[in-house]
Amino acid sequence: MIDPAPRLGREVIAMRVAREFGDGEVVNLGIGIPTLCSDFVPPGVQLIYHSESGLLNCGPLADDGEGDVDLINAGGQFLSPVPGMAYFDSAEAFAMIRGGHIDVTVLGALQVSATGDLANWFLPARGVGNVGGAMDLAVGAKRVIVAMEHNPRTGEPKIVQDCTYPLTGRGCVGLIVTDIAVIEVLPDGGGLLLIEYAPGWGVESVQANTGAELTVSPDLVEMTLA
Amino acid sequence: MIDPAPRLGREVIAMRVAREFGDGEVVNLGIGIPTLCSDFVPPGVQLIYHSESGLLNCGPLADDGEGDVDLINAGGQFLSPVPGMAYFDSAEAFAMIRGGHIDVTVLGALQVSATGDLANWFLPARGVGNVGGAMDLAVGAKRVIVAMEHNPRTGEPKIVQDCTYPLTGRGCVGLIVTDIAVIEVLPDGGGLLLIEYAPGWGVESVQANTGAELTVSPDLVEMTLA
Amino acid sequence: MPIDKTVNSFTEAVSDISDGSVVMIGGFGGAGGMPHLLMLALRDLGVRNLTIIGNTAGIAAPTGFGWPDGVEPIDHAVLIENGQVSKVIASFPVSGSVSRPNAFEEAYRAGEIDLELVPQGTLAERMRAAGAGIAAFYTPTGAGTMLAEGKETRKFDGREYVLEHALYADYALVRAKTADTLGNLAYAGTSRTFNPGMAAAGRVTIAEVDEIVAPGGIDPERVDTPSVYVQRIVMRPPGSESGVALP
Amino acid sequence: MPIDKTVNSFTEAVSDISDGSVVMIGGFGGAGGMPHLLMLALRDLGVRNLTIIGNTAGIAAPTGFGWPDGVEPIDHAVLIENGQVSKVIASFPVSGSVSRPNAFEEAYRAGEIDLELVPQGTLAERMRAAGAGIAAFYTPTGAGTMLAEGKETRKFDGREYVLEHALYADYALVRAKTADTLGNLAYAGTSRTFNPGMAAAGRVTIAEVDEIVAPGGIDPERVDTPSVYVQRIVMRPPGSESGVALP
Repeated sequence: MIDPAPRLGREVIAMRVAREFGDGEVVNLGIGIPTLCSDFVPPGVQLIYHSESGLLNCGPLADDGEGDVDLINAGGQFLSPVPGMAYFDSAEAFAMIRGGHIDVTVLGALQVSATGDLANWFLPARGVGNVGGAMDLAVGAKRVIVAMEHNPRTGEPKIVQDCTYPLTGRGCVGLIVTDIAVIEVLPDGGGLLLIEYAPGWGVESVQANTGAELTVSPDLVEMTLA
Repeated sequence: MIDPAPRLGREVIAMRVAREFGDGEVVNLGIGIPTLCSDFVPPGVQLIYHSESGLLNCGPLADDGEGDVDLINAGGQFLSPVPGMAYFDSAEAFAMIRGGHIDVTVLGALQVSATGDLANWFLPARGVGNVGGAMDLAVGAKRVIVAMEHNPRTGEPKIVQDCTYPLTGRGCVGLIVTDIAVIEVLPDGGGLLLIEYAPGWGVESVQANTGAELTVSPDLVEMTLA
Repeated sequence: MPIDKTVNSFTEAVSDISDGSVVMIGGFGGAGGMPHLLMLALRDLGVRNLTIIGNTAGIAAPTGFGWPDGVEPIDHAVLIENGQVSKVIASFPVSGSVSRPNAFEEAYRAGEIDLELVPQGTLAERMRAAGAGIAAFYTPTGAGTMLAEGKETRKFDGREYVLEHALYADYALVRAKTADTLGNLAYAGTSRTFNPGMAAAGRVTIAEVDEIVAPGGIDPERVDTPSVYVQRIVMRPPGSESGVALP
Repeated sequence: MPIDKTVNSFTEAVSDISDGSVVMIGGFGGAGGMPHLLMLALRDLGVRNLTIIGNTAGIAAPTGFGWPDGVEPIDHAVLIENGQVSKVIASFPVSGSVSRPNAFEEAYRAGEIDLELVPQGTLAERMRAAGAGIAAFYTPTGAGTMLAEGKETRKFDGREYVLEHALYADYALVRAKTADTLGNLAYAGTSRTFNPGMAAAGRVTIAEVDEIVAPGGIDPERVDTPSVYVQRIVMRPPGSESGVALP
């Protein structure tokens, strides 16, 4: 099936995710599209960023050449400081995650299942992978948002009935934001609820690119970023 | 049986215990006679004191009226600071104990058994008691030394075949220093070895005041504090 | 909006604690590190049937533990004497002196209060487990003693360990020296003790502090309790910073 | 005698590490918080069949992770390339880029190195358990995934948890900014990460530091790793404090 309209860019996915953040929330952003979300936080919303590298609160990426090896994010990028930070060790960084003290995490995914299972760490073709903090975030954050392209370049669905890639966590995903749709994962195995589609897309075209059945929300709307 | 000679004072017990400390050791002293040991550390021996109140390294008790409510020992007494201290919380204070990072603890006792079981926290007659950090120290310190009077005022033995008071820990005591003797607890249920007696005392008079059989060390000597 | 967790009064800070709440109370037992004014506000609130969790159950009045001479102690006893407590979880619940019982011991003997006695390190570790999302852990402490009776045990490398469970609270009342408006806390000296563990284990953590500063007012290397663990902060009146001079 | 845990050279600091030792290597993966000179000394020592435990297994060379542009990374790869490592325990062992494998991945594919992959939080918690005398604990992380295969699981309050065990090392090589002669350590910024946990989990902990000060030179409130966890300290040559300029 040919796409009925262009897919959204990575920045637009990040922009849509950023509208989910509530004022004062503690947020952990994964590598890739999730990292971009910090550029689009709505005015009036102050967030506290958490990083597995052992910090709470931080500024934007440091300017080129200004990096300090003692101030990095979980992706190894250099950050700039802000007032009101806290540093701590890995045991504490993950105590915060596992203990339910992170309000929202945004993660990339290889696959998400109809029950919210997440697979995002292991490519079977490679045979070896990095788990990093993904499994901790999947079980620990109060809300897990997946931000990803709806399909890989090869076109097969990433949203599937059951994940075929090794799992990161079971039933942990709450919301999926992609370049063609926004889909809620209903609790207790209630399945997937299509709540928004990208401009020019619709129920059929999103469903055709999805490997699990979508329930259509009575409040279904075209995605806007106003 | 009438005592053959005076029993030693509390300070002398503490003095004898203090000779057990090795240079550089990390030491936790319980309340009572154990606290006195810090007054008798041999010259040339530097110790690091640990307290359950969340500190490593400290000075002597603060002078009257000089106390700071934010610098106390586990007995609630005010301490004076020294250079090279570290403050930490209770989880860390007990991680150090349980994790085997304390070289020696000196504790009081109600009873010690022939296999080194320790009972030092609960008086059945009272019906309610404080466990505090005693059970953690009993299992965690690399070496547990009991410092106590050999018999209570009522005269019955405190060193017994089996404790009748509720236990603090099993098989944890390594050395018993009393006002009439020094007794080693042999490993693996090997029993009690009398290694020193107070001036004017001897094997028979110590044994007569003890509720478990003492093996006599071939190196048995009169206690000296030179 | 700039985050600011300050509440303006001790009364307001504790106003949603209700009958039957489980409340952790910070500190070691003496004056330092104890949330005196939150306890007084909780007493004035009058809610009952509380479970209180702390190192002691209020031992300062009979013993002077950790209090300067001549200062009237304020501790858990204010709640117990007011009949608000139905259960205590503590390691050092009673006075060190048999002849000088505290309010808890009298209520316990009268059958008015239940006690769960927990070794001090296990108490601290159970709080840490709650804060860290660890459901349970195996500790050697207490193995073979009456405090392990009825508990699962298991041998690892030939040594016996006791299974202990995470200990949560509905509210944690903690005491720090300094807070920033985000809720980062720094303690003073040995007044840290149970406060960080309780802050992490409490579903709602309320911090009584000597001073509130803007973000940046606490060195980020010196934050002892990071802001994610703190929901409300409330400042003691000027002049009571020493920990003992109270209004 | 005044306690002084200083040793005078990196060579001496690692000299008793032997074939088959289990060695923790501090840091997160980038330049900060990593004991570069201890790793080089261990390489020069030449002992083999090592198990190394770290967050990564040396990912900086192919990816530049956490290293300034134009600086040649030094990390676990120096040991792996030298054929000294038979097993790795890590959460992030390989390069983030499939097309740029690190030394570990090549050795792993060649069947020369075993891997125990551990979720990052579980890795940190297993070290903390070792340091704290906790034999094992129940964590929700990894439940229902291939990293829980073969492990005991148990439900608490209807949720599945995995039993994970304490993780010890014969030696922990850590990196701090400042040590005092007693062995108290203070770290800088995000270079803390796994260093405190490893310091506590190592039977012999060796700290590579930028500066060594007299007792009192570190604020007692700011000691991140108390001295009981540290057996040896060794100072980097002046001029390499930034973490990257090496002799």
